[in-house]
Amino acid sequence: MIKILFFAHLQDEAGTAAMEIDKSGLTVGELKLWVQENHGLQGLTSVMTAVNESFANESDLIKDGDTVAFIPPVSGG
Amino acid sequence: MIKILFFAHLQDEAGTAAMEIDKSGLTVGELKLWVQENHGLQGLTSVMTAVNESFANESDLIKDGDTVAFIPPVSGG
Amino acid sequence: MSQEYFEMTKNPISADEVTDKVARREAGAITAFIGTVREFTKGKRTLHLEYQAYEPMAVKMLEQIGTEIKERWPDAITAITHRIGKLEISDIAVVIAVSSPHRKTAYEANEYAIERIKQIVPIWKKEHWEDGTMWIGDQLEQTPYPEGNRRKRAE
Amino acid sequence: MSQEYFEMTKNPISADEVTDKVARREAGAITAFIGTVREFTKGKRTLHLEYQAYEPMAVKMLEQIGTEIKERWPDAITAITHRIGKLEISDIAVVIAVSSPHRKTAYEANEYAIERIKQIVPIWKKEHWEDGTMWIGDQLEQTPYPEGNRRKRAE
Repeated sequence: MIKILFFAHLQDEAGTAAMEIDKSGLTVGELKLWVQENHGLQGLTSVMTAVNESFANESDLIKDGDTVAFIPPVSGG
Repeated sequence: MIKILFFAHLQDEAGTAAMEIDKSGLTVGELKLWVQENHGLQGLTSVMTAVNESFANESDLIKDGDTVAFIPPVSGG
Repeated sequence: MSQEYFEMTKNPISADEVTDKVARREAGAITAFIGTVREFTKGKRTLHLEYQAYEPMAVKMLEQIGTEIKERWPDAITAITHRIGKLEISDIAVVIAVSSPHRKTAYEANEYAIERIKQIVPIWKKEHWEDGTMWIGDQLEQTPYPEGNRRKRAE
Repeated sequence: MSQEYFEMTKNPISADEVTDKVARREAGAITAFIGTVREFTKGKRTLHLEYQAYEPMAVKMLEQIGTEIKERWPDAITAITHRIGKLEISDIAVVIAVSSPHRKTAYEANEYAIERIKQIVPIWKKEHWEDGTMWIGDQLEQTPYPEGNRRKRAE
Protein backbone atom coordinates (compact mmCIF):
# COMPACT_ATOMS: atom_id res chain seq x y z
CA MET A 1 0.00 0.00 0.00
CA ILE A 2 1.03 3.56 -0.69
CA LYS A 3 -0.36 6.46 1.32
CA ILE A 4 -1.05 9.65 -0.64
CA LEU A 5 -1.49 13.08 0.96
CA PHE A 6 -3.14 16.15 -0.57
CA PHE A 7 -2.81 19.75 0.60
CA ALA A 8 -4.26 23.18 -0.16
CA HIS A 9 -6.22 23.34 -3.44
CA LEU A 10 -5.29 19.73 -4.26
CA GLN A 11 -7.11 18.65 -1.11
CA ASP A 12 -10.18 20.57 -2.22
CA GLU A 13 -10.01 19.05 -5.71
CA ALA A 14 -9.41 15.51 -4.49
CA GLY A 15 -12.11 15.92 -1.86
CA THR A 16 -9.89 14.20 0.67
CA ALA A 17 -6.71 14.83 2.62
CA ALA A 18 -5.37 11.31 2.25
CA MET A 19 -5.95 8.02 0.52
CA GLU A 20 -4.32 4.64 0.25
CA ILE A 21 -3.76 2.84 -3.01
CA ASP A 22 -2.51 -0.61 -3.79
CA LYS A 23 0.02 0.13 -6.50
CA SER A 24 3.71 -0.54 -6.48
CA GLY A 25 6.72 -0.31 -8.72
CA LEU A 26 5.73 3.18 -9.95
CA THR A 27 8.00 6.17 -10.21
CA VAL A 28 6.88 9.49 -8.76
CA GLY A 29 6.11 10.73 -12.26
CA GLU A 30 4.05 7.66 -13.08
CA LEU A 31 2.09 7.94 -9.84
CA LYS A 32 1.29 11.57 -10.64
CA LEU A 33 -0.14 10.57 -14.02
CA TRP A 34 -2.16 7.77 -12.43
CA VAL A 35 -3.61 10.09 -9.78
CA GLN A 36 -4.45 12.74 -12.39
CA GLU A 37 -6.30 10.24 -14.51
CA ASN A 38 -8.09 8.39 -11.74
CA HIS A 39 -8.91 11.17 -9.28
CA GLY A 40 -9.72 14.13 -11.44
CA LEU A 41 -6.70 16.23 -10.46
CA GLN A 42 -5.32 18.52 -13.09
CA GLY A 43 -1.89 19.93 -13.48
CA LEU A 44 0.11 17.84 -11.04
CA THR A 45 3.06 18.43 -13.33
CA SER A 46 3.92 21.73 -11.62
CA VAL A 47 3.56 20.19 -8.20
CA MET A 48 6.53 18.91 -6.17
CA THR A 49 6.39 15.55 -4.50
CA ALA A 50 7.67 14.40 -1.13
CA VAL A 51 8.26 10.76 -0.33
CA ASN A 52 8.40 10.05 3.39
CA GLU A 53 8.71 13.78 4.15
CA SER A 54 11.63 14.48 1.82
CA PHE A 55 11.43 16.07 -1.61
CA ALA A 56 11.68 13.45 -4.36
CA ASN A 57 12.53 13.44 -8.06
CA GLU A 58 10.10 12.41 -10.79
CA SER A 59 12.18 9.30 -11.48
CA ASP A 60 12.34 8.06 -7.86
CA LEU A 61 10.74 4.67 -7.33
CA ILE A 62 7.93 4.39 -4.79
CA LYS A 63 8.08 1.39 -2.46
CA ASP A 64 5.33 -0.38 -0.60
CA GLY A 65 4.62 1.46 2.67
CA ASP A 66 5.82 4.84 1.42
CA THR A 67 3.92 8.05 2.14
CA VAL A 68 3.72 10.27 -0.92
CA ALA A 69 2.68 13.92 -0.51
CA PHE A 70 1.93 16.28 -3.37
CA ILE A 71 3.33 19.70 -2.51
CA PRO A 72 1.85 22.58 -4.48
CA PRO A 73 3.85 25.82 -4.50
CA VAL A 74 4.11 26.85 -0.86
CA SER A 75 2.97 30.14 0.65
CA GLY A 76 4.05 30.17 4.28
CA GLY A 77 5.90 32.95 6.03
CA MET B 1 26.73 82.73 30.48
CA ILE B 2 27.42 79.61 28.43
CA LYS B 3 26.73 76.16 29.79
CA ILE B 4 29.25 73.47 28.83
CA LEU B 5 28.55 69.72 29.08
CA PHE B 6 31.12 66.92 29.16
CA PHE B 7 30.48 63.23 28.50
CA ALA B 8 32.31 59.91 28.65
CA HIS B 9 36.11 60.26 28.96
CA LEU B 10 35.86 64.05 28.67
CA GLN B 11 33.76 64.08 31.83
CA ASP B 12 36.43 62.04 33.62
CA GLU B 13 39.17 64.37 32.37
CA ALA B 14 37.32 67.57 33.19
CA GLY B 15 36.31 66.16 36.56
CA THR B 16 32.81 67.50 36.06
CA ALA B 17 29.73 66.88 33.92
CA ALA B 18 28.92 70.56 33.42
CA MET B 19 30.22 74.04 34.00
CA GLU B 20 29.19 77.60 33.26
CA ILE B 21 31.54 80.17 31.83
CA ASP B 22 31.14 83.87 31.24
CA LYS B 23 32.46 84.18 27.71
CA SER B 24 30.66 85.36 24.65
CA GLY B 25 31.32 86.10 21.02
CA LEU B 26 33.33 82.90 20.56
CA THR B 27 32.98 80.42 17.75
CA VAL B 28 32.71 76.73 18.54
CA GLY B 29 36.34 76.27 17.45
CA GLU B 30 37.53 79.12 19.68
CA LEU B 31 35.61 77.79 22.67
CA LYS B 32 37.23 74.37 22.18
CA LEU B 33 40.69 75.94 22.27
CA TRP B 34 39.80 77.95 25.35
CA VAL B 35 38.48 74.88 27.20
CA GLN B 36 41.54 72.86 26.22
CA GLU B 37 43.89 75.51 27.56
CA ASN B 38 41.97 76.34 30.72
CA HIS B 39 40.63 72.95 31.79
CA GLY B 40 43.34 70.51 30.89
CA LEU B 41 41.42 68.70 28.17
CA GLN B 42 43.47 67.37 25.31
CA GLY B 43 42.45 66.60 21.78
CA LEU B 44 39.07 68.31 21.56
CA THR B 45 39.85 68.76 17.87
CA SER B 46 38.48 65.28 17.06
CA VAL B 47 35.37 65.84 19.13
CA MET B 48 32.06 67.01 17.68
CA THR B 49 30.12 69.81 19.28
CA ALA B 50 26.41 70.29 19.84
CA VAL B 51 24.90 73.69 20.51
CA ASN B 52 21.45 73.49 22.11
CA GLU B 53 21.22 69.78 21.27
CA SER B 54 22.03 70.10 17.58
CA PHE B 55 25.37 69.34 15.94
CA ALA B 56 27.28 72.56 15.20
CA ASN B 57 30.14 73.60 12.93
CA GLU B 58 33.49 74.87 14.16
CA SER B 59 32.68 78.33 12.79
CA ASP B 60 29.23 78.67 14.44
CA LEU B 61 29.00 81.58 16.87
CA ILE B 62 28.00 80.82 20.46
CA LYS B 63 25.43 83.14 22.00
CA ASP B 64 24.79 84.00 25.61
CA GLY B 65 22.51 81.37 27.17
CA ASP B 66 23.57 78.58 24.79
CA THR B 67 24.31 75.07 25.99
CA VAL B 68 27.41 73.63 24.37
CA ALA B 69 28.07 69.90 24.59
CA PHE B 70 31.26 68.19 23.52
CA ILE B 71 30.40 64.91 21.84
CA PRO B 72 33.25 62.40 21.64
CA PRO B 73 32.81 59.58 19.11
CA VAL B 74 29.67 57.75 20.14
CA SER B 75 29.35 54.06 20.98
CA GLY B 76 25.69 53.31 21.56
CA GLY B 77 23.71 50.47 20.00
CA MET C 1 9.20 25.48 28.76
CA SER C 2 9.79 23.79 25.44
CA GLN C 3 13.20 24.35 23.93
CA GLU C 4 12.38 23.23 20.42
CA TYR C 5 14.09 25.62 18.02
CA PHE C 6 11.81 24.83 15.07
CA GLU C 7 8.12 24.58 15.75
CA MET C 8 4.69 24.58 14.20
CA THR C 9 1.89 25.71 16.50
CA LYS C 10 -1.85 26.26 16.49
CA ASN C 11 -1.54 28.89 19.24
CA PRO C 12 -0.64 32.59 19.19
CA ILE C 13 3.11 33.18 18.95
CA SER C 14 5.06 35.38 21.36
CA ALA C 15 8.03 37.01 19.65
CA ASP C 16 9.83 37.32 22.99
CA GLU C 17 9.57 33.58 23.57
CA VAL C 18 11.22 32.84 20.24
CA THR C 19 14.01 35.40 20.68
CA ASP C 20 14.64 34.13 24.21
CA LYS C 21 15.55 30.74 22.74
CA VAL C 22 18.52 32.19 20.84
CA ALA C 23 19.72 34.66 23.50
CA ARG C 24 23.13 33.78 24.95
CA ARG C 25 26.23 35.34 26.50
CA GLU C 26 28.14 35.19 23.20
CA ALA C 27 25.45 37.10 21.31
CA GLY C 28 25.69 40.83 20.74
CA ALA C 29 22.86 40.91 18.24
CA ILE C 30 19.50 39.21 17.90
CA THR C 31 17.31 39.89 14.89
CA ALA C 32 13.68 38.94 14.79
CA PHE C 33 11.38 38.78 11.80
CA ILE C 34 7.71 38.88 12.71
CA GLY C 35 5.39 38.06 9.85
CA THR C 36 1.90 39.39 10.47
CA VAL C 37 -1.40 39.13 8.63
CA ARG C 38 -1.78 42.24 6.48
CA GLU C 39 -5.23 43.63 5.80
CA PHE C 40 -4.69 44.83 2.23
CA THR C 41 -2.73 43.17 -0.57
CA LYS C 42 -2.73 45.07 -3.85
CA GLY C 43 -5.88 46.89 -2.81
CA LYS C 44 -7.78 43.73 -1.92
CA ARG C 45 -9.04 43.40 1.63
CA THR C 46 -8.31 40.24 3.57
CA LEU C 47 -10.87 39.27 6.23
CA HIS C 48 -8.75 36.52 7.71
CA LEU C 49 -6.31 33.81 6.69
CA GLU C 50 -6.02 30.11 7.11
CA TYR C 51 -2.66 28.33 7.15
CA GLN C 52 -2.38 24.62 6.47
CA ALA C 53 0.83 22.62 6.74
CA TYR C 54 2.25 19.19 6.19
CA GLU C 55 3.37 19.42 9.78
CA PRO C 56 6.07 16.78 10.26
CA MET C 57 7.73 17.72 6.97
CA ALA C 58 7.39 21.44 7.71
CA VAL C 59 9.30 20.96 10.97
CA LYS C 60 11.98 18.99 9.11
CA MET C 61 12.31 21.73 6.51
CA LEU C 62 12.57 24.42 9.19
CA GLU C 63 15.33 22.35 10.78
CA GLN C 64 17.02 22.08 7.40
CA ILE C 65 16.98 25.89 7.09
CA GLY C 66 18.65 26.02 10.51
CA THR C 67 21.33 23.63 9.25
CA GLU C 68 21.88 25.66 6.09
CA ILE C 69 22.32 28.80 8.19
CA LYS C 70 24.78 27.04 10.48
CA GLU C 71 26.86 26.07 7.44
CA ARG C 72 26.90 29.59 5.98
CA TRP C 73 27.11 31.53 9.24
CA PRO C 74 28.67 29.21 11.86
CA ASP C 75 28.26 31.86 14.59
CA ALA C 76 24.49 32.10 14.13
CA ILE C 77 21.79 30.33 16.13
CA THR C 78 18.28 30.24 14.68
CA ALA C 79 14.79 29.57 16.04
CA ILE C 80 11.61 29.62 13.97
CA THR C 81 7.98 29.20 15.00
CA HIS C 82 5.20 29.16 12.39
CA ARG C 83 1.53 29.21 13.24
CA ILE C 84 -1.22 27.30 11.43
CA GLY C 85 -5.00 27.44 11.52
CA LYS C 86 -7.16 30.55 11.35
CA LEU C 87 -5.40 33.89 11.76
CA GLU C 88 -6.95 37.34 12.06
CA ILE C 89 -5.53 40.63 10.75
CA SER C 90 -2.33 41.59 12.64
CA ASP C 91 -1.91 38.09 14.09
CA ILE C 92 1.63 36.76 13.98
CA ALA C 93 2.08 34.00 11.39
CA VAL C 94 5.81 33.41 11.82
CA VAL C 95 8.68 34.53 14.01
CA ILE C 96 12.30 33.99 12.98
CA ALA C 97 14.98 34.80 15.55
CA VAL C 98 18.71 34.72 14.87
CA SER C 99 21.44 35.51 17.35
CA SER C 100 25.07 36.13 16.55
CA PRO C 101 28.08 37.85 18.08
CA HIS C 102 27.87 40.45 15.29
CA ARG C 103 24.88 42.16 13.77
CA LYS C 104 25.62 41.75 10.06
CA THR C 105 25.30 37.97 10.35
CA ALA C 106 22.09 38.27 12.35
CA TYR C 107 20.44 40.37 9.61
CA GLU C 108 21.69 38.28 6.70
CA ALA C 109 20.84 34.90 8.20
CA ASN C 110 17.40 36.11 9.22
CA GLU C 111 16.54 37.31 5.73
CA TYR C 112 17.90 34.06 4.29
CA ALA C 113 15.54 32.12 6.57
CA ILE C 114 12.37 33.87 5.40
CA GLU C 115 13.36 33.48 1.75
CA ARG C 116 13.91 29.75 2.27
CA ILE C 117 10.62 29.36 4.14
CA LYS C 118 8.90 30.71 1.06
CA GLN C 119 10.69 28.13 -1.08
CA ILE C 120 10.80 24.80 0.72
CA VAL C 121 8.54 24.66 3.78
CA PRO C 122 5.21 22.91 3.05
CA ILE C 123 2.83 25.53 4.43
CA TRP C 124 -0.05 27.02 2.48
CA LYS C 125 -2.07 30.15 2.99
CA LYS C 126 -5.76 30.46 2.14
CA GLU C 127 -6.99 34.02 1.76
CA HIS C 128 -10.54 34.80 2.87
CA TRP C 129 -11.94 37.88 1.15
CA GLU C 130 -15.40 39.42 1.12
CA ASP C 131 -16.01 37.82 -2.27
CA GLY C 132 -14.46 34.41 -1.82
CA THR C 133 -11.46 32.38 -0.84
CA MET C 134 -8.27 31.23 -2.54
CA TRP C 135 -5.26 29.09 -1.80
CA ILE C 136 -2.23 31.26 -2.52
CA GLY C 137 0.25 29.26 -4.42
CA ASP C 138 3.35 30.83 -5.79
CA GLN C 139 6.37 30.46 -3.56
CA LEU C 140 7.49 34.01 -4.04
CA GLU C 141 4.03 35.51 -4.41
CA GLN C 142 4.90 36.90 -7.79
CA THR C 143 2.28 35.04 -9.79
CA PRO C 144 -0.71 34.44 -7.54
CA TYR C 145 -3.51 32.41 -9.05
CA PRO C 146 -5.78 34.64 -11.05
CA GLU C 147 -9.08 33.41 -9.65
CA GLY C 148 -11.01 31.03 -7.44
CA ASN C 149 -9.50 27.75 -6.41
CA ARG C 150 -7.64 27.12 -9.63
CA ARG C 151 -4.03 26.20 -9.24
CA LYS C 152 -1.27 27.34 -11.52
CA ARG C 153 -1.13 25.31 -14.70
CA ALA C 154 2.16 24.02 -15.90
CA GLU C 155 3.22 24.29 -19.47
CA MET D 1 1.16 52.83 28.30
CA SER D 2 3.59 55.28 26.81
CA GLN D 3 3.40 55.61 23.04
CA GLU D 4 6.71 57.38 22.57
CA TYR D 5 8.37 55.88 19.52
CA PHE D 6 11.88 57.02 20.47
CA GLU D 7 12.93 56.55 24.06
CA MET D 8 15.86 56.43 26.43
CA THR D 9 15.27 54.39 29.57
CA LYS D 10 17.09 53.32 32.73
CA ASN D 11 14.91 50.19 32.99
CA PRO D 12 15.09 46.78 31.31
CA ILE D 13 13.66 46.81 27.78
CA SER D 14 10.99 44.40 26.54
CA ALA D 15 11.37 43.68 22.84
CA ASP D 16 7.67 42.85 22.57
CA GLU D 17 6.75 46.27 23.93
CA VAL D 18 8.81 48.01 21.25
CA THR D 19 7.52 45.85 18.39
CA ASP D 20 3.93 46.33 19.62
CA LYS D 21 4.32 50.07 18.99
CA VAL D 22 4.85 49.56 15.26
CA ALA D 23 2.34 46.73 14.72
CA ARG D 24 -0.62 47.74 12.55
CA ARG D 25 -3.15 46.34 10.10
CA GLU D 26 -1.15 47.55 7.10
CA ALA D 27 2.01 45.75 8.22
CA GLY D 28 2.93 42.34 6.90
CA ALA D 29 6.45 42.43 8.31
CA ILE D 30 8.03 43.64 11.50
CA THR D 31 11.76 43.39 12.02
CA ALA D 32 13.36 43.78 15.40
CA PHE D 33 17.01 44.31 16.21
CA ILE D 34 17.88 43.47 19.79
CA GLY D 35 21.35 44.59 20.82
CA THR D 36 22.58 42.66 23.84
CA VAL D 37 25.66 42.89 26.04
CA ARG D 38 28.18 40.37 24.74
CA GLU D 39 30.57 38.68 27.17
CA PHE D 40 33.63 38.46 24.93
CA THR D 41 34.97 40.99 22.44
CA LYS D 42 38.13 39.94 20.64
CA GLY D 43 38.91 37.48 23.41
CA LYS D 44 38.55 40.04 26.18
CA ARG D 45 35.93 39.34 28.84
CA THR D 46 33.43 42.02 29.74
CA LEU D 47 32.13 41.96 33.32
CA HIS D 48 29.45 44.55 32.73
CA LEU D 49 28.83 47.75 30.80
CA GLU D 50 27.78 51.25 31.58
CA TYR D 51 25.96 53.43 29.06
CA GLN D 52 25.87 57.19 29.40
CA ALA D 53 23.87 59.52 27.17
CA TYR D 54 23.20 63.16 26.51
CA GLU D 55 19.57 62.25 26.96
CA PRO D 56 17.51 65.05 25.40
CA MET D 57 19.79 65.19 22.37
CA ALA D 58 19.85 61.39 22.10
CA VAL D 59 16.05 61.33 21.89
CA LYS D 60 16.17 64.05 19.22
CA MET D 61 18.71 62.10 17.19
CA LEU D 62 16.64 58.90 17.44
CA GLU D 63 13.68 60.91 16.18
CA GLN D 64 15.83 62.21 13.35
CA ILE D 65 16.69 58.63 12.36
CA GLY D 66 12.95 57.93 12.29
CA THR D 67 12.48 60.92 9.98
CA GLU D 68 15.31 59.80 7.70
CA ILE D 69 13.74 56.35 7.45
CA LYS D 70 10.34 57.86 6.65
CA GLU D 71 11.93 59.81 3.80
CA ARG D 72 13.73 56.80 2.33
CA TRP D 73 11.04 54.20 3.04
CA PRO D 74 7.68 56.03 3.30
CA ASP D 75 5.87 52.78 4.19
CA ALA D 76 8.02 52.10 7.24
CA ILE D 77 7.23 52.92 10.86
CA THR D 78 10.08 52.85 13.36
CA ALA D 79 10.38 52.65 17.14
CA ILE D 80 13.66 52.64 19.06
CA THR D 81 14.34 52.26 22.78
CA HIS D 82 17.88 52.52 24.15
CA ARG D 83 18.82 51.73 27.71
CA ILE D 84 21.38 53.60 29.81
CA GLY D 85 23.05 52.90 33.15
CA LYS D 86 24.65 49.66 34.24
CA LEU D 87 23.98 46.60 32.08
CA GLU D 88 24.94 42.99 32.75
CA ILE D 89 25.92 40.35 30.18
CA SER D 90 22.94 39.44 27.94
CA ASP D 91 20.96 42.51 29.00
CA ILE D 92 19.24 44.34 26.15
CA ALA D 93 20.91 47.66 25.33
CA VAL D 94 18.75 48.66 22.38
CA VAL D 95 15.67 47.49 20.49
CA ILE D 96 14.85 48.77 17.01
CA ALA D 97 11.49 47.78 15.55
CA VAL D 98 10.38 48.56 11.99
CA SER D 99 7.06 47.61 10.45
CA SER D 100 6.22 47.74 6.79
CA PRO D 101 3.76 46.18 4.37
CA HIS D 102 6.68 44.30 2.79
CA ARG D 103 9.63 42.58 4.38
CA LYS D 104 12.51 43.96 2.29
CA THR D 105 11.84 47.47 3.57
CA ALA D 106 11.58 46.25 7.15
CA TYR D 107 15.02 44.63 6.97
CA GLU D 108 16.72 47.51 5.15
CA ALA D 109 15.29 50.27 7.32
CA ASN D 110 16.13 48.36 10.49
CA GLU D 111 19.77 47.92 9.50
CA TYR D 112 19.93 51.58 8.47
CA ALA D 113 18.73 52.56 11.95
CA ILE D 114 21.45 50.68 13.83
CA GLU D 115 24.15 52.08 11.54
CA ARG D 116 22.89 55.62 12.15
CA ILE D 117 22.69 55.08 15.91
CA LYS D 118 26.39 54.26 15.83
CA GLN D 119 27.06 57.51 13.96
CA ILE D 120 24.94 60.29 15.40
CA VAL D 121 23.26 59.38 18.69
CA PRO D 122 25.14 60.76 21.74
CA ILE D 123 25.41 57.56 23.79
CA TRP D 124 28.67 56.20 25.14
CA LYS D 125 29.61 52.76 26.39
CA LYS D 126 32.08 52.14 29.20
CA GLU D 127 33.49 48.63 29.30
CA HIS D 128 34.25 47.11 32.68
CA TRP D 129 36.85 44.33 32.48
CA GLU D 130 38.68 42.38 35.15
CA ASP D 131 41.71 44.64 34.67
CA GLY D 132 40.10 48.04 34.30
CA THR D 133 37.56 50.19 32.54
CA MET D 134 37.45 52.15 29.30
CA TRP D 135 35.10 54.46 27.45
CA ILE D 136 34.69 53.00 23.97
CA GLY D 137 34.96 55.76 21.50
CA ASP D 138 35.03 55.04 17.84
CA GLN D 139 31.64 55.32 16.17
CA LEU D 140 32.08 52.14 14.22
CA GLU D 141 34.18 50.34 16.82
CA GLN D 142 36.96 49.86 14.37
CA THR D 143 39.63 51.78 16.24
CA PRO D 144 38.93 51.48 19.94
CA TYR D 145 41.22 53.40 22.23
CA PRO D 146 44.37 51.46 22.87
CA GLU D 147 44.42 51.83 26.63
CA GLY D 148 42.93 53.30 29.80
CA ASN D 149 40.82 56.40 29.55
CA ARG D 150 42.72 58.01 26.72
CA ARG D 151 40.63 59.29 23.88
CA LYS D 152 41.65 59.09 20.26
CA ARG D 153 44.09 61.83 19.33
CA ALA D 154 43.51 63.90 16.28
CA GLU D 155 46.36 64.79 14.06
